[in-house]
Amino acid sequence: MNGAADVGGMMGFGAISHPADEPNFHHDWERRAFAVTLAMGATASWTLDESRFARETLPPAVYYSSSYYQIWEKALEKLMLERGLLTGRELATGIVESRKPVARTLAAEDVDKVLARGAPTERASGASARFKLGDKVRAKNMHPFTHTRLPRYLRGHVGEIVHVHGVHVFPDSNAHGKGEDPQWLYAVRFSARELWGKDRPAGDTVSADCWEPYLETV
Amino acid sequence: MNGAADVGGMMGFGAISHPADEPNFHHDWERRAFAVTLAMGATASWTLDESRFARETLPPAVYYSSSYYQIWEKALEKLMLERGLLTGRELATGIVESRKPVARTLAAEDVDKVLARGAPTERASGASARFKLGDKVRAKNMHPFTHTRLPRYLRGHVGEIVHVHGVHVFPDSNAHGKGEDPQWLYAVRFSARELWGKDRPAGDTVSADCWEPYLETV
Amino acid sequence: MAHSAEDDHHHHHENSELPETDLRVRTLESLLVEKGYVEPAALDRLIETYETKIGPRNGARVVAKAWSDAAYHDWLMEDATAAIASLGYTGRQGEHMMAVENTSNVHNMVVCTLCSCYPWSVLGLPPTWYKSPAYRSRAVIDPRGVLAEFGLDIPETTEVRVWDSTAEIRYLVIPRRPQGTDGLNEETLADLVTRDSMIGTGLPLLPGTIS
Amino acid sequence: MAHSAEDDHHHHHENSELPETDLRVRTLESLLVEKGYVEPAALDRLIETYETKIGPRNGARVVAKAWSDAAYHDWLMEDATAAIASLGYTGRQGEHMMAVENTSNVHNMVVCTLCSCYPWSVLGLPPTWYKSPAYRSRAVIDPRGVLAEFGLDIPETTEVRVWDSTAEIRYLVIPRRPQGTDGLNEETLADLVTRDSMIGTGLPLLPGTIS
Repeated sequence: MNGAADVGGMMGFGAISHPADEPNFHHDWERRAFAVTLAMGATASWTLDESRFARETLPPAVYYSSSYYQIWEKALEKLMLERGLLTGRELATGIVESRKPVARTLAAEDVDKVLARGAPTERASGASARFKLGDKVRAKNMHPFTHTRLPRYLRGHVGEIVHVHGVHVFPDSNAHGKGEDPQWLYAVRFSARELWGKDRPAGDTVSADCWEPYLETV
Repeated sequence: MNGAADVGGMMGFGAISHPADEPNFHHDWERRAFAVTLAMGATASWTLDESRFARETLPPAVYYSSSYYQIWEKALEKLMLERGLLTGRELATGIVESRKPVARTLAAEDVDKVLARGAPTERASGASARFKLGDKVRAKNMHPFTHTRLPRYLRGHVGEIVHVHGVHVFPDSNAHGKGEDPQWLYAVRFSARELWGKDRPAGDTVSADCWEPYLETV
Repeated sequence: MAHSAEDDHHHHHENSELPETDLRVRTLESLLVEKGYVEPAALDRLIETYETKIGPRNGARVVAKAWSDAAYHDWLMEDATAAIASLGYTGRQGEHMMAVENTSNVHNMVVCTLCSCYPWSVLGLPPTWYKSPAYRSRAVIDPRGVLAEFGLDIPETTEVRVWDSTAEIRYLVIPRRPQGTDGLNEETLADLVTRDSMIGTGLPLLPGTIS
Repeated sequence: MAHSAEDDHHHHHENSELPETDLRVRTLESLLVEKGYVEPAALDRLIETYETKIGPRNGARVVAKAWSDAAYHDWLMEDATAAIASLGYTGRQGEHMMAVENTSNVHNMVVCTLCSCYPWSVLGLPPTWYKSPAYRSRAVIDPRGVLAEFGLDIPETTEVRVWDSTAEIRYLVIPRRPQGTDGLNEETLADLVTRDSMIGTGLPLLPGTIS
């Protein structure tokens, strides 16, 4: 979707505030929001891509006026409300009224193991790759209302395959309960002039990782 | 600029609330903000295009969480602060400390005449038009950090000239104190499929008014 | 997609600022009056004009005349600025007009994606929804979805033509004359022409549906 | 462009919500604990891990080894996931790694325009600025402007290569080894490798600038 999260090339956000020694968390609630989000992720109640869609569908007024952990927290509420794991009244009162089960919970003694394992998205490849290193490809001009990881600023533009990453879970499918549908994934390099016009520096480039269904031959 | 105001094709704003019988103004401050903005516009302290730039440079968090007259009011403050017609302290205290003159003020008895006259932007044409009815043109892929009236969603796309509007003040120049620099203006029609991809209805189109410097031959 | 939680949040945001905005606007106005930049009677006159004088009745008369008078219709389609000015509707936010006409095959719809450009001289001030990011963002990418929300189901065989008012040209949609209106005079026809039908998000009323 | 007034406004917005957010998060956590969805000790362990164990020192050791050991360097450039895992850095948000190397002609810089993808396993949690719309929006359209704000003046003859982390591949920038570091051991070299130098928004420290 062309949501608030898709900010590449947008203007008006001002200077970048980058203090030298910043703690990981600025408030205790950030620690808790972070940990609760990870722990709920471990219950397998939604996929990574579903959680990204929950964040990017926050209305722009909310998204841009929220700090990042506020975005996480709001999306977490939304995911749980959607799945009936939480009710609005429970959130309002703090009193538990339902206990719909989750598939699993993360135990303290499993944290290290679970983090070390992570969640690899590479899958065994079935079909052979349509593109190879050095191929020129065009990012499709597509505007789905559903989740996609092809940013708006790349659409319609021609780049070159600079790396073949293997076959990975396809977010456009996995974000909507339609399965992993793994697809070939490529790093595609675009010249800054192709993306932003002729007054950009000649040699500069932007690369992005694009699944095969995002690309077409030129 | 690719600012918050340039929302064509963006998603996530939700349903359109359209009550049947809505007053022109919902609060008395909206009436006042409206009138003050028009009256200050009549002092000729800035151009229409400068006022649009003041609005579109509001940070996205502010722009999207403000109602339309709040946007007008915030931009009006900004325009006046930038020009030294108002100071932050005056706004905070409500006490006048400076009286930098303005070119003219709008008298009550002139309101009808001034509104009836409006502010036409058509100018005598010098150069002949580069494009004619039926020409295929491409909207340039340009991303200036300054004011432009070529929306992002049109850039890079091919359309057809469907009307020649004459020569009009060029906002990209006039928004930045660089004069009116009048340019030929055209209505350009783009097919929905060209703009948004192949799953759009075949016959649907979007037309926009584009100044000649926005366009290139295909 | 459920919007209620976020909408609440948004409204909370906006409304929490309102008392602050009210105070700010009153402060600003009094400063500008005291500085001599604005004249209070001029402010009142501006508000009065758009609250009582300039509104969609102007546009409705243009449309009714175009429905009734073939020569006027042709002039309007050829030079809308002059044809509309001939009825006395001129000036601010209507300096340069273009009329776009609905037919059995074409439905027109107007938006300003970049701000809120709107033909004040014939329609008055724009409604809140016209200025909302929701309308502005969706009108160009999903006009049929927007029209459906407004209750208009446009047949697949009808082309939807969206006009994005990116310059100082202002667009007036000339809706199709409803059936069963033969012989009605211009004033009666004008009663059928709604504001939304001249933006393209509505249709004219049918005779008999108004008192 | 002056941003102060709007920045104030923005901060006002954000901060006015903080007490509300604090309460909301505490309510949410207690509900989830009581429902048995999350275990308090697991939450503490997650926080402890990223506050004390996993941070940019991991990545610094990777870079220092690549600077010191040509075979490791080549392995890292060929298969970063395996080469980094050999040092014990694996797992969440580092499942699939790619190393991109700065040279005299190329400067690399990493961003995630769509969210905040970042190589946790080697750099820990991303700094606030990395997740900010300001950085995410500007890094791809004006990387040199961003780099200038971070104090890096990149010569015109150097190509700036921005990597937008749109998938689950995580990018680690291998900065150029500073001059005057011959003979330094890996631990001392790692002290020179800053977090920002591995994102591409900084350069390694020079020997002698650290105690």
